[in-house]
Amino acid sequence: MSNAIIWVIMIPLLGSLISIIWSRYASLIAIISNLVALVASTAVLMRVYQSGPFLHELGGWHAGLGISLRADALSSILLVMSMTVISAATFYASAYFTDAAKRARFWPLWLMLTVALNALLLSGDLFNLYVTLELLGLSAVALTALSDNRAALQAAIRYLSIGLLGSLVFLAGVALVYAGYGTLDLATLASLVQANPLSQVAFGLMTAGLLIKSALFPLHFWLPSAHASAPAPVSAALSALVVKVAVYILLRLWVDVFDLVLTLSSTMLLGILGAIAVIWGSWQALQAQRLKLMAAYSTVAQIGYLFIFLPLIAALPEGALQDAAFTALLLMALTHGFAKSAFFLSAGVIQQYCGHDRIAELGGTARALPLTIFVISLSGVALIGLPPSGSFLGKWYLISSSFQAGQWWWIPVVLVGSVLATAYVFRILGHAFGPGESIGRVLNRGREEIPALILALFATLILGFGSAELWDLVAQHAEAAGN
Amino acid sequence: MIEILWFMVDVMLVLLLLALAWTTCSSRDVMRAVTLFIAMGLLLAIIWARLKAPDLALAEAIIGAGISGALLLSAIRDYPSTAIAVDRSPLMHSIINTFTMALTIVMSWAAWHGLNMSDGVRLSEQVASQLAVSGVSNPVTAVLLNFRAYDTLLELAVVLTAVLTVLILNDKRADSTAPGPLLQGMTRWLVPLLVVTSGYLLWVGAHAPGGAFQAGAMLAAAMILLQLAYPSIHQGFNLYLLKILLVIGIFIFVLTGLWMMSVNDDFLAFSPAHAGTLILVIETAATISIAAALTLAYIGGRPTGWEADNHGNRAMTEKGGAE
Amino acid sequence: MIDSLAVLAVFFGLFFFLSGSIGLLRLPDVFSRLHALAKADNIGLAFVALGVILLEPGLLNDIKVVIIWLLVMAASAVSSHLVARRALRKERDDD
Amino acid sequence: MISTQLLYALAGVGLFAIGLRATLLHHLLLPRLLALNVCGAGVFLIFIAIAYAGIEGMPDPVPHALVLTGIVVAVSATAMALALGRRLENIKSDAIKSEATKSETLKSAAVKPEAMNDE
Repeated sequence: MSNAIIWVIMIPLLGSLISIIWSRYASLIAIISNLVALVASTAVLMRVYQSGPFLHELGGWHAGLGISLRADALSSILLVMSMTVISAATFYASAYFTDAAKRARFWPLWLMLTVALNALLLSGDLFNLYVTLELLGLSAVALTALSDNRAALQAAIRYLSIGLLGSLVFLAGVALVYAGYGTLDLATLASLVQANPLSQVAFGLMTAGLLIKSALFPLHFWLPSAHASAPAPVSAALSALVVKVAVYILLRLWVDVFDLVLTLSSTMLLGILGAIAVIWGSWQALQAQRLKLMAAYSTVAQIGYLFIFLPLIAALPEGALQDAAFTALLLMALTHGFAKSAFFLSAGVIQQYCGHDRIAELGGTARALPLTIFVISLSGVALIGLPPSGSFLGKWYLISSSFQAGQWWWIPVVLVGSVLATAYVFRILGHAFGPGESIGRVLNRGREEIPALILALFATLILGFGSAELWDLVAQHAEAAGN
Repeated sequence: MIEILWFMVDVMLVLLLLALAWTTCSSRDVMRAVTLFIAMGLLLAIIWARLKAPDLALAEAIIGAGISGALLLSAIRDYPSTAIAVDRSPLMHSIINTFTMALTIVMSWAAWHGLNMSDGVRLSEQVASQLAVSGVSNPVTAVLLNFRAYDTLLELAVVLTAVLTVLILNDKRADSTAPGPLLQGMTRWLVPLLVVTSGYLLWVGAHAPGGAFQAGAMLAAAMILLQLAYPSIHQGFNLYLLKILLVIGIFIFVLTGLWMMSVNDDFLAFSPAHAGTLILVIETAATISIAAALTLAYIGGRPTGWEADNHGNRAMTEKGGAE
Repeated sequence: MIDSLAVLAVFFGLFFFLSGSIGLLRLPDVFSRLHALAKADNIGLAFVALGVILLEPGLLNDIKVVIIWLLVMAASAVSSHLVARRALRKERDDD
Repeated sequence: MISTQLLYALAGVGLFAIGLRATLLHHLLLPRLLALNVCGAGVFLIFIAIAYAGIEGMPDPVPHALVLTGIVVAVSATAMALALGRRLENIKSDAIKSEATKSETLKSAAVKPEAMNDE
């Protein structure tokens, strides 16, 4: 069923087109197309799980002339995660937008964002990565600007100009690669690339572009205002998926194509930037006055954790240890995806029903919105990395592999980061359970709270206990990459 | 002897281009910057023609200088002042300058390496060998609509996303004051010619420079000229039809791709026999979509009544988009 | 013989373009600049077109070149009229 | 004499650097947008310099298609940025206008309740 890889991209695209024409039924179209795409993405994952990575050569052309879509362990897992988060946020959004005009505007762009995410995760061609990055950037900016107030528009404009600059720097790297190696297909490039000055400069440019897109520490200034001022389902997708997908491309380029080019010192630089991001992001999250701003800074911190893994993977010898570190990286990314989207969705519920999301005035929300606060605490567990959650395993392997690799200095960073994370999560819960009469009666808005609950449960329980399959999937990926 | 002459022409073109780019980026008045930008777009079109890329020369002239220029010029009116103030500290100035100088040197060094490393053939032979099967004889259109058709599909999605944002954010710009009879006279002559030329460009794209994007942009230029000369021209237009025109390009592309997937089990795998006709169908739909999109982008926002749901239920009045 | 005639025509046309540009730089206000630019460039283009026709025999090309020349003349006439009209209205608003 | 390819490739790198410098320098939307377009034109010039194969030779059509896609993407990004800028300016001018009207009506009518900030 190699066509599932096409349906994953084409169903949301058709859904987006139809929702422009029949804007009255847009919510229904969006829910149906996202669910069908979710089923198709699990079909892709099952196929990869049983018979290994597979290729779909578009247009029947091969050997670099045409574009090929590639599904392997790394991309199919992230595909299923992003489709789950998108489907949950779609249910949430159908109840979240009360104003009909705004709802009619939201759906086409939301489905276009899904198309961009899926197309980017499955793409196997450098220029195609540029086009999907551009589509992702534009639809994310459009959705951020949907909340139509001054802060959102200023954040959207800064996000757009920085995003365009990142895409152009990435395209400059693609141009140099095409100049030197004469092909754009990642698979053929993997065999051609050697460590010569051209590859280093080209990969440097591509990394710089992707660092802008994934908001690593010095280049993260556009993220907090954009994620905090966007509507709740949009900031859930932005934080959980859009920044993570840029990290995915960096990983794919590095592991599959440019592994000879990368020196240990450059990964160490990325690791140090990641460490600063962890400390600085968590510290800023602690200072934040608003829930969504805190969640945005915590995203900056969590992205930092992913980059700490890079020097470890580069230093560890080929084989079981490196696979363990790689799987832990994947696990951290997945857990953060689920936990952060659950957090943003419940922050949206609080914003809508208490009229504000200022943390200091959250008194009494625990009594008024019990399920929402429970979901926030669950996702807090996953953000901190307490035992039942996937990120506990992730941080555990981070610490153990930094022992094995002899780079002990990452351990204090992880510990300080986790302590700060505990601080800012309990600050919220403290205020929420505190005295105060924000709304008189107990509210339960099933359609908005259940999706957030499911995502939070994914982050804590399913990824915590059920991550055994992840290990052999990545081991299979390692063999595929090895031979 | 000829090489030296060509080299002198090249050096002159390159110096002029860099000078125009520098003055565009460092001018202190927006109007002057946009005018210089349009001039740079036209010069770039000449450079594409010099580097034997006629398709790009057409596209740059129509889209790069024409449509972008029109968009920028009409956008200048939105801003209160046209002065450009650069409030960066001298330290920041020097950091940025040294950083860009270093990057220039590194990239030129890498570009020099890149050009020497490859034998210069890259993908051109593969394209030439498969051209006969691709259904068109213009290699650029073959790459755009057959070998890398998926890129073009996503690119149409990018255009649609951009135009959706324009429609979502603003209402239509107020109609400009009635232009003189001279412009209306010229428009009455020029618009039919533009429409015929864009049809020609669409048709000729199969075997000579041209194609969907240039034709669509030229059609949009005709619509913009019509809008300038007769501001209230679009009152009677059926908005539901306009939405369909916006979406038709990608719709036909995806349906043909899926149909081809069911016929020869690869998405967008045109069977050589009728690849030519299929590509022409897709190009026509893409031209219409691009023309509609760029015209709406120039108009600047939602035509009146765009959000009113025209499915018979007039009850849903348009509740003022922005609270 | 034909080629030397064509080169002569093109050089003659370039002379007019040069004079138009000098007029643009030297003349004081908008209206005289428009006057210089529109006239000199159109005549210059006529001679360059003549040169191109001489260099490239073939009826179809010649017709296309003439159409190009007519269109450029129409466009420059209308645009200089609009620029002049706006400059006039701006001047009337200022004083 | 350096080859035409290298001359235009270096011109492309030059354009890219000029555009990058101006993008980092300017704060306002319009100058920054022009700078981004100049930056994009520089990358496109590098692509086409790569594709060039001499006066007589057939150029490589793949970069031509890529740059055509790039030009269309650049114009749609420009259209979106201009729309965002225009919307922001409208909101700013509305705020100033409502500020002015509010100060006048402060004395007479009761102040209008703050519209609920519906995200």
